Amino acid sequence: MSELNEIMNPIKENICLPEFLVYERPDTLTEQEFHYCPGCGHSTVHKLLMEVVSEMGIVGDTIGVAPVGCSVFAYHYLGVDMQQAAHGRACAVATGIKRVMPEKIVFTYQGDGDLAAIGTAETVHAANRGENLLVIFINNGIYGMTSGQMAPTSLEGMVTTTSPYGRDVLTQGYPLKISELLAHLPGVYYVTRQAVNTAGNVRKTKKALQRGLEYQKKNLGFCLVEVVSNCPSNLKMTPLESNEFVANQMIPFYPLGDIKVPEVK
Amino acid sequence: MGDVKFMKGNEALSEAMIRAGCDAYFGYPITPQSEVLEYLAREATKRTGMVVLQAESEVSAINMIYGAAGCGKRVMTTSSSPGISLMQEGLSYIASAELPCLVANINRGGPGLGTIQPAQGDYFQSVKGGGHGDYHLVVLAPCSVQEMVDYVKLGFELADKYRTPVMILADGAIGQMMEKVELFPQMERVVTDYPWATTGRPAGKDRRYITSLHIQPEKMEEINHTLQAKYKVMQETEVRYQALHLDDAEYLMTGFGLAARICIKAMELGRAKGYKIGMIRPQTLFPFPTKIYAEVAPRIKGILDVEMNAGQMIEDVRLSVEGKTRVEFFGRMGGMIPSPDEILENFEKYFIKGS
Amino acid sequence: MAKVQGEVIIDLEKCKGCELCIIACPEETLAIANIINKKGYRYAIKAQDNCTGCANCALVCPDAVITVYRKVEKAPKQAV
Amino acid sequence: MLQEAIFSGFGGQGVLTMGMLLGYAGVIEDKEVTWMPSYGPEMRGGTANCIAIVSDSLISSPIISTFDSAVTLNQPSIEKFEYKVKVGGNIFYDSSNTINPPTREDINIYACPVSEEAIKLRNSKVLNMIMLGAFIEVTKVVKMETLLKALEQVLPERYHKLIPLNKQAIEIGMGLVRK
Repeated sequence: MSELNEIMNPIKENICLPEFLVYERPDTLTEQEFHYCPGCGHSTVHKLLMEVVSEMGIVGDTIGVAPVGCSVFAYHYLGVDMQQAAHGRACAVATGIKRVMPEKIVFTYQGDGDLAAIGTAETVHAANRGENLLVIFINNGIYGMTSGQMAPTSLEGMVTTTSPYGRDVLTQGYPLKISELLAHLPGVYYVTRQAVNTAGNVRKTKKALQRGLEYQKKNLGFCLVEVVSNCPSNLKMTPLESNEFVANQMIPFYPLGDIKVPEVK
Repeated sequence: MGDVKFMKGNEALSEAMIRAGCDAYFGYPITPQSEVLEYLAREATKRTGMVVLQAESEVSAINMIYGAAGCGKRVMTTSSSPGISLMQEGLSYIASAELPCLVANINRGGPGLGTIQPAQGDYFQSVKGGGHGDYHLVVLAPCSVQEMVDYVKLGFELADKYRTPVMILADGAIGQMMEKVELFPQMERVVTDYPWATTGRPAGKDRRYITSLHIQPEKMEEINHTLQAKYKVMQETEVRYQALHLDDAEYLMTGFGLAARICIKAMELGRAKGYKIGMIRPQTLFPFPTKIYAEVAPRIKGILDVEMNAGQMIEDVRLSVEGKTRVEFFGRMGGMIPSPDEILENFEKYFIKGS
Repeated sequence: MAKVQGEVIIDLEKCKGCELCIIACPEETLAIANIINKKGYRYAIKAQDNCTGCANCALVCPDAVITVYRKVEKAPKQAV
Repeated sequence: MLQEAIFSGFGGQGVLTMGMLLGYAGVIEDKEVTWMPSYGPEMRGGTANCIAIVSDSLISSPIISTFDSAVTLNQPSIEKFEYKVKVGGNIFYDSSNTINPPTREDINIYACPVSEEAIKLRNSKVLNMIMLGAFIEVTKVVKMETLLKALEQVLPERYHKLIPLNKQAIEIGMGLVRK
């Protein structure tokens, strides 16, 4: 505990007892502090994923694949065995892992550039082969790592550094709904779109991640959890404003909820 | 003694892969090496339980290799020139992350889509790195179907020993031709518990990760030093070559793979005419057998380098001899194969008639 | 009625002051500090002692710096 | 013993198979063998050819410019390879449908009416086996029995009933050049 923490956090000894603990940082996250900008949804999803892995007791059975993009360093934070993949190739790398270690739980963690632009082929084909993977897709509609260029998922009219007059769909194409696209494939078992802009949505996202991993445990096929997220720095907004952007602009175009749900038997 | 069979180069390579206890193959069909995936699809899984998967592209295949190699498995892919070009990104990552794997390039004529006929135009992209950054692959150059088999075993051994990608650089002719071949017996598929492999975080220990990203330049330089040190050891200990008639040679012919075998015939024809020709055939193109060329150079009148390209290995030959002897070139390109007669004619043109 | 007492502990040195927790808190327990931590962020602090331990703040906290406790005491039965 | 041969003809005449069978037989007799097809677009229509080398010692180049023997099953093949036969070497051609037969005087020319003989056997597909019979009778590269063993190896079980026919074809071929 640092000095600041000691001074500012007087601990109520009658409440702060292990039996009354309702939330703490999951031990599956490493000690490393997130490099993400304040308010970034990436870290929220990292945290949720590690909560689920911890709760399911699969830390030793899980292998993750980090993408290229803002979350390239995911392996510094997620306390499971990880591989860092070339840009867009996470689903291929994950296929390689899963095929030789089918008993393990394998996930990829990818942004919209990695998954829906440069890695579209890898994503579509892994999905179509019905690879038993959980693909976590963070859609914030913009390129974060390279600072604010247009993503395939950027909204129509959205101003980015490479669409300075707003995305013109006639020349720059339409925002890509990758989840809907993949949901059509027979190898795909579960597709859902969630968000992390409110506490309620965070809860639902966690549940979705849990479902994805549980389906994988049963080898039911390809699972995709899309998380509509924010990018305060590149949207040039405060974190709160960026979450409002998510609620008012992103979610209307990328509606939340399950897109492909397994039939209940 | 193992089984003796009459086999196609590509099939022998595939059979060797199965017998070497390979855990997984990921690949994409391309002429002239499509038999590999076909053979494995037919034989491998049912015999050893090996994973065989047809990827959607070479880009994907090499990244599947990355993933599986990262789990400490014995893995291999094959392709031909345009496909190998697509794999260069992945190979750079694999070299940097220090993962062991084996890649075979059944070289065809290029550039571009080129032809489906045999060529050796991928020497540069094989031995000089190929992808981005400072790295090398160990490059083995078979000249016969037998060596296609032998180098699969050797390739896996070197890959494991140095945690490095190894490439078998053959060509369409070696892939397609049939020869007598002795196969080594089936090896066990071994599960090796590498401390670096991502197989699920061991209880009570820290998680492992495989990456080629080191954002601190100091750290990245350190990684580079590690790689370079490894390459230096290879240059000292892993050089392999075949030499013929070096004792009385006044001239040398040199080449690798199929071109070298044709040279041997040309050398025989030349010796029958009284020319004292010797021969050096590098079996490892990286590490390159620099020393033997340097040793022979001062006492010979010239070297004819023969390749099925515009002259690529010749650069390494010239660097090796350091100007101490003449090095001339004869090559055919784009899928054309030089004949022994042509080679001898060129030898005579440079060293007999012209001298 | 049961008495609910909550408590949040924020790792102030790791807080990036994104304020998501402040908005997420239904009780308006949290506020942003006027001073900065070592990272240079104005961090979130507890401004009121009315936390119920609902953990919304911790759920939305991207940096996982909030720990939450919740103590539920059954109120002793009182004579009517 | 070293026999460097080229087998050439139209695609579909089974010229690649002739060389390949020779290779299998060579291995059975513990000889060194190499078989190199000319593949690719050439395989479709036009001429197809393959080089087969059988030797008692290690074979250097699988690619050669001149041959001990050329087996030519069509006119273009004769034109292409007659002058690549070494002095004293052999050329075999299908005399049933050749307009311009080989003319060199420094090589042995074997005119074999293999198409006619195949028709007599009511199976045009065995034309190559007849020619192969002629080839081994002259060159003595492998024994006929070995060739039949090779056939057994190569042919899937369900085609083994065709082996007697092939044997007959080989014998006819041998007879053609014995006369």
